[in-house]
Amino acid sequence: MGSTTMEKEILDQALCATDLRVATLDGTEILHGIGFTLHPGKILALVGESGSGKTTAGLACMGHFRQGLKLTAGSVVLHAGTEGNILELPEHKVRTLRGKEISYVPQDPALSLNPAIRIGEQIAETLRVHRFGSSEAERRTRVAEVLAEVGLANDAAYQRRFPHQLSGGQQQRVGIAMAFACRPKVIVLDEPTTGLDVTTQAVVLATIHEMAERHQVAGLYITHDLAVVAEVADEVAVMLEGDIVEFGPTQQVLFSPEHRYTRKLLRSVPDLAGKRRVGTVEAITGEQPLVIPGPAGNPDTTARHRDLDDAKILEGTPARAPELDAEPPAAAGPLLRLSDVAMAYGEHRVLDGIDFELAQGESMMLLGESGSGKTTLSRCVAGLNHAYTGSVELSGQVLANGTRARTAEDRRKIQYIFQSPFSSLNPRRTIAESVEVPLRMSGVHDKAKRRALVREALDQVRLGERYIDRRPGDLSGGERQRAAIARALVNAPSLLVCDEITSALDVSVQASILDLLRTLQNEHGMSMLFVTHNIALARHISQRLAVLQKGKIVDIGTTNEVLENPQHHYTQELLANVPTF
Amino acid sequence: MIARIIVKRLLVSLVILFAVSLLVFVATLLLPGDPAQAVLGQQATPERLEALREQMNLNDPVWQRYLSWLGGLFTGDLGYSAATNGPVSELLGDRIQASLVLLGFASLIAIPVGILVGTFSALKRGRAFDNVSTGFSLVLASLPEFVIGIGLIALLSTSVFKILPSVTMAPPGEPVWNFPVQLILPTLTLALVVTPYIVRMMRATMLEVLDSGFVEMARLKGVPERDVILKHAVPHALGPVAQVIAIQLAWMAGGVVVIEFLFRYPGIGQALVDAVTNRDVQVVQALSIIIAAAYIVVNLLADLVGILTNPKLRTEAVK
Amino acid sequence: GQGETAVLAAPSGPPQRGGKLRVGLAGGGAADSLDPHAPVSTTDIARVVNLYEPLFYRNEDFVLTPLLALSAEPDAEAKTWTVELRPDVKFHDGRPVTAKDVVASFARITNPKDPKTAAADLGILDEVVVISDTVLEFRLNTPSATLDDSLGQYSVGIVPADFDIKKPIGTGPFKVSSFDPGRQSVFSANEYYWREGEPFLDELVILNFSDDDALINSLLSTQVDAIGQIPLALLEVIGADPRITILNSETGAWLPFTMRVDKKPFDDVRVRQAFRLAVDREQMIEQVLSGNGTVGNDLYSPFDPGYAKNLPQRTQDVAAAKKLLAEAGYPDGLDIELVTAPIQSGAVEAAQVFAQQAAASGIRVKIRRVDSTTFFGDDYLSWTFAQDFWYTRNFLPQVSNSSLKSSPFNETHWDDPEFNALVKKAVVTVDEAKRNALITQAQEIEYDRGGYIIWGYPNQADAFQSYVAGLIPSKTGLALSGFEFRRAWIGVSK
Amino acid sequence: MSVIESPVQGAGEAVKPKRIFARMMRQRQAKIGMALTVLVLLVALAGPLVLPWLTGSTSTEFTGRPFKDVGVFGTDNLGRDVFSRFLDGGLRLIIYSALATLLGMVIGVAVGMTAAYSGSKVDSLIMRSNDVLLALPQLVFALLAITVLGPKGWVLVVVIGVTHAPRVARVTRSATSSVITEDYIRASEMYAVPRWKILASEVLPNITGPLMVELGLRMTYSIGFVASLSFLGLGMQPPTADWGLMINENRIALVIQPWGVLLPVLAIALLTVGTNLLTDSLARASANLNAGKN
Ligand SMILES: Nc1ncnc2c1ncn2[C@@H]1O[C@H](COP(=O)(O)OP(=O)(O)OP(=O)(O)O)[C@@H](O)[C@H]1O
Ligand SMILES: Nc1ncnc2c1ncn2[C@@H]1O[C@H](COP(=O)(O)OP(=O)(O)OP(=O)(O)O)[C@@H](O)[C@H]1O
Ligand SMILES: [Mg+2]
Ligand SMILES: [Mg+2]
Repeated sequence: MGSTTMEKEILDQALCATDLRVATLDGTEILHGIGFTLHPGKILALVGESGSGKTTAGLACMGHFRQGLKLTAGSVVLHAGTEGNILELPEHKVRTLRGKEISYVPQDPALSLNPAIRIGEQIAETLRVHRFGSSEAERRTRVAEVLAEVGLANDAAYQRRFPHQLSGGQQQRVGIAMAFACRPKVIVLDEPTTGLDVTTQAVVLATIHEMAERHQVAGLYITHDLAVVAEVADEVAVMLEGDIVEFGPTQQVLFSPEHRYTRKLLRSVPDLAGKRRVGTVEAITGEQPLVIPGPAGNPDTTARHRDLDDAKILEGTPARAPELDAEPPAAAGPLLRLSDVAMAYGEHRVLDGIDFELAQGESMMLLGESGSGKTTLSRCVAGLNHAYTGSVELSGQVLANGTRARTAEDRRKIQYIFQSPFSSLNPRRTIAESVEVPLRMSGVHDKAKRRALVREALDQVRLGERYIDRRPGDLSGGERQRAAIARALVNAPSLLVCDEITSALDVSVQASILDLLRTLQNEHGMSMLFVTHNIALARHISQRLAVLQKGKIVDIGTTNEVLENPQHHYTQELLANVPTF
Repeated sequence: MIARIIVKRLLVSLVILFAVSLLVFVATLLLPGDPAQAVLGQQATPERLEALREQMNLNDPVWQRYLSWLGGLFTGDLGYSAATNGPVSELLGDRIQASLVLLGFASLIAIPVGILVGTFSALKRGRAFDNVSTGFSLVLASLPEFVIGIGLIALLSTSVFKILPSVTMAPPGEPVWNFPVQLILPTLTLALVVTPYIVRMMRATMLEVLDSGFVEMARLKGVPERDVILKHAVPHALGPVAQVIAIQLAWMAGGVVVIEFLFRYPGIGQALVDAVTNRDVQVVQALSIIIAAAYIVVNLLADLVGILTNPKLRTEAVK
Repeated sequence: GQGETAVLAAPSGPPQRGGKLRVGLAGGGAADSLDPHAPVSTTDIARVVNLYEPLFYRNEDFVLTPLLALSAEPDAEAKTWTVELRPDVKFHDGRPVTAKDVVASFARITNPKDPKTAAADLGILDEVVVISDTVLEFRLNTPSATLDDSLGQYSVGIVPADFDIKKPIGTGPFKVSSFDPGRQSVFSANEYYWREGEPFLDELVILNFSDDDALINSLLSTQVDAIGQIPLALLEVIGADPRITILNSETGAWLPFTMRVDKKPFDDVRVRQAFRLAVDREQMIEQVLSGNGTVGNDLYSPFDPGYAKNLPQRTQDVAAAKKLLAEAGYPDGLDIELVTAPIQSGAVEAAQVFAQQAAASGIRVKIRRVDSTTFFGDDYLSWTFAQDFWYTRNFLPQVSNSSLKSSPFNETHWDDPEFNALVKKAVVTVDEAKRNALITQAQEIEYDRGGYIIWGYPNQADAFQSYVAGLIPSKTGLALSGFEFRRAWIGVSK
Repeated sequence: MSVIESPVQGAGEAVKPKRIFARMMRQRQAKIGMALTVLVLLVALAGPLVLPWLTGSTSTEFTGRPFKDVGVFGTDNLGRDVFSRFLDGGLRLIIYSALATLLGMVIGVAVGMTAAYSGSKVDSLIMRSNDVLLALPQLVFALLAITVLGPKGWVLVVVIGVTHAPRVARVTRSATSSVITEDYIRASEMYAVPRWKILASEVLPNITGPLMVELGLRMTYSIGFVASLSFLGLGMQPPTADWGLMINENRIALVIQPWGVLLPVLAIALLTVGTNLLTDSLARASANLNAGKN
């Protein structure tokens, strides 16, 4: 590159961070000297799994370090250095820059908006402290303007709302409005769409994109969602344990990754088309080509080698469990049948006449946006909600409503796995103690026998001997979820109800869990009700797909049928909003 | 909306008060000794005793006595004091006033001081001021109140500096606040007893609030530190602190006997001990109800503060 | 008016007129009253003494002295007493005291529907008859040679015939300005008072305290001018303050342990004797009273002319006590519960000292401390082993209060035929020497077999600011010169 | 580097009590608190054993006139050796306070957990009754109970314990209701584990943090309450040596012979400061553990 381009680049840059090193107060380094440059009107995505230091890096750009962290080296310079290294400025000087020159959109708007102050006032406050505009009236106008820009209503009544009177997506847009209020040059967005459903996410992403473009703002977009990266980012930096391991234009990083970690990360991302195989075990949803398409549709050879290697390793694994063939599922009628299941919390009808059947050995995905009643429905099946009406039949027998009213055998057959592995295992008990509870309750009194069964179940979920006496606190999220699955498996159930069991986990962990479930289905012919709001998983786990909206099943059929020919406009909208790359 | 919440809490409070009245009535029935005998003393003749029993309705069935007492409460008739041979309200009127004065002055000192010191402590977390104030409040909170009182008397009244009167002595009929100098020591003692709790709660809540996302966000917005604290942090700490203050106030209303003893303060605490030892049943009952009512009122006030500082409670439907 | 200008030396010279005396006293409560005939608490007594006057009174040397009477003479068989009233005595409202008022006063005291404190003592009184404007006859149903003593109690003050408790009127040196039960009373000088020049004070304020500490603190911080009854242990220290003067009076008041002679184990006289021998009286005085008291010999009424001085002083004798107990069937000692209450300063302390001393003789005392109301409650007079407190009294009045079957406060359930006979005879014996001889004999019986353990007579110690003058020691056991504030005066204008 | 599933995830929620304890003891104030508490406990426990060997007199023997400078710390209101009484006077206070605290905790925890676990109707019934007890003036309750039943040890323990219970119940309930929504409770429900067992083995271990804090607070309060009752003459029976009683007996002589008051006051203050420090650092330790949750 010539020197002119270099200069142009320097003039072009909105923020330049170099050699950022951050450590905890007791000396553990969290960022090991990372650096990046932001350009006006461009968005740099910072990706990496949880705990890799993304937030820390983003906040460092603001000259802010969380309690317990300190900067050990590095500089952050704003547009060509007029302010010098902002990390060396005194606190009150940095304050004058924050919100004005460089602003921040937090991960969780629910926590970051002051619950006691009206949203209009919160935006106006930013304007006021930075003396934006010459009069209060002018600032009021700006508040209305910026609210409109993010696509919110901007009348006085709306501005007088409190944060809790807005939905999550609206809260997040208020956060964005606040960040853009003073027309900053740089904006740091910390996972602004995590926790939002796809439809809302699409709107928020569009807003961000448009705002950055229109005002020529440089953006640092922190996320772990690669699909989102493909939507918004111009450049991508991949972080791993405090280091940037790969950096480049979006297209290059996503479609011809160089670093092994990036490739692994990419491979874990499920796609709606089901073209990539997530994990190593085949799903029984149909054959998938082991191909990851490059930017121009050319096979990506680097990745391919790895996958082919993986496939080789798996050659010994049979596609289906042999006994499954021996015992045709249709013979005994459906394993599970729901007829006219309905449920209401007080006035609020959450389930409204649900009917469906599930055959033995079949896996069905239950899809729906947040609040559509997925959890409620799956808990009715598991007997955790007993206030429902209608009937749930297992192998032709109507089940009692609550678990306590069901027989031990019924309880054994249906097992439920909770969404959050951080909450479903008692932190004070060892894994073995938690896993053996179902055995204890179904009358296995022999301690040695219980231990043996527990060990077997842990083996099934690929958690070895060494986990048996640990406590959940010593396990990663993925490991915990495996332990929770082991608890469900220990009694050899015939139906597994999984309620968004991967949504709290990183993509790579999600991949391994999906792997595990597929193996179980293959080997033991277990039926599965897989609840999720992530439609991209559909082809990776289930043969059938049911779409739930406002307590009603609006679309049901085989996965292919529904995905290719959605009947209900809600399903169509969902499909349209799924970010892909 | 607020009105509805308040009305609902008021109703619940009334029910609680009613239950308290029942409990108090039953409990006082258990007091040994004959109230009539207690009034008339040893030499009383059986006829006199009988006459007084009749006069005090001691011969009626229990439930009837309860109902008439309860009825009296509603009409402001607190009953009849065995000790003074007069209406309880007459006996207690001045004392309630005196207690309220003490309580008022003490909280006037304790609440602002507690909130200020607590806030500063939280802001200067880990620094000298914080350590000193945390240490002080810890020690003060650990000392029984009479120890603090005795210490102050020795220091300011009788031994080291002889500058303040050690006991309260208003002539009859004159309210205590006519003698402000005499109020200093009891007020100070009470304030010293109460302040540490407020300091500690304020500090803890402030620490939590200062760590919260919206305070961090306010800083990231460039809001000056002073505004961050005054506008964003402090209002959030007030709700929980109001609860602690309420508990402390309620305790002050009924639990300052020791302090009243020490300073000969003419409040209800002393009247209570007196009434129990004299078996002055109706006074005990009246005082219990008054103290319970005070407890309920301050708690209601604290809830109100909680509701006012939390728009979520303010705007959401009554649960 | 904090008395900053007060001189440190005690005032001397002729009494000065004017000023206000603020007196702090422990005790009293919401039940306080101004009833002349039913004083209960110490503060009641202080008020009664200053508002009302009986016909006779016990002066500071415990000598019976005429007050509203000039004289009282019994007839030969002591069945009728003739009392001559002091002339020119006026009530607070200026009306003269007449014989009719005296009759009404005694009618009020002995009203069978509402008998007052002295009613039991005056049970012998048949009627009071007006002879002339200043002469009355007290006619008795039973002869009594000591009626004048009964007329000399503070609870038999003379009040007008139309006395109303709401407007309390008497002949005392002070009259009521305001009264707040359990808090304080304000009295002002009685301009009609019959004693020349008295009272010297313009105003007297009596304040109730429920706590000794507060009481002493109020004196030290000059919020009161005088306080009654300070803990004897603090005497020296408080006296060491140059601003404060101590009034230390020997008294005949007593703080006995009471053993019920009709109940096990005290129904055996040897047990009673053993208990009496178990006490180290000197140590009692030392520990309980810090040395401020006189050793007792298990006898009351030390100032009675008939007091049995001849009896040997009983001292601690552990061996003898053990022997007596063994003889009574307690070779291994015995367990006993002692009921005590803060009925008087020193009571609970005495109980503890006794418990410690008695252990040596094999008497294992378990102290049960109750509050005063419980103590004087339903079980009062039926405790097997307890305590009590009595002010100074002469023998016969004391006996009629506590040592006869008919006595209202016979804590020991004492009912000894020989003793009764002697007392009965003494009561009607007008000749003083003979009567005293009989009293001595009766006391010897008490000494041998009685149910009281009388280990000593505590001093009465009061303290006041040095600028207060006119207060002198009094043997009555009542605080602060027997509460006779008529003679008190303030030495320096404050 | 290649490990995807590296266990980087937060250290997770509170784990073994042992860890809390270790974390707690790492703080300076916990060490001070421990030292103070142990010191006072040692005096209280060993005190009665070294009598009269150490001081030359038992706690009820007379060594001189009241309030004199005889012996190390002088004499008390009855002329007994203050030091001997001090050494003999801590144990009962501490035992009573501990028992009262324990009683209050047991009742409060049981009631609070039951309320939170039973949900809506039962919950509001229990909590409203709790409010009634809270509104009932404690002192009235204590005075009445002691007047009716006499100032016996068990009465003190029960009275104080019972006044603690509603407060403990409140704290327990709020702690429980945040645990009760956790999925591992639902999981136990799913396996039809008996309700009492869920409370005992799933809920209880997870609310020990706030409960320990409450325990410390209640202990402090118990000590103060027992001492105050003695101060008002309603606590221990004489001639028992007892710190609270000593303060009451000797406070009139605070100026001339302060040791009779100072020693017990100091001991009580040190003990409460000590337990408070421990409690505080315990709270901090468990807060730190929870902070690592994210
Ligand atoms: N205040 C702190 N004190 C000590 N360690 C911290 C602190 N904040 C974060 N860490 C540690 O620093 C590392 C990076 O944290 P950071 O929040 O930057 O990660 P992240 O990539 O944003 O993760 P996530 O995707 O979960 O938000 C983590 O291991 C975390 O445990
Ligand atoms: N205990 C409850 N009381 C009242 N309403 C409830 C309760 N639990 C759930 N709801 C409501 O029922 C509806 C369906 O909830 P459910 O948890 O089944 O949704 P979901 O589809 O699982 O959503 P998500 O994707 O957010 O988990 C929501 O509107 C929710 O607010
Ligand atoms: Mg983050
Ligand atoms: Mg759900």
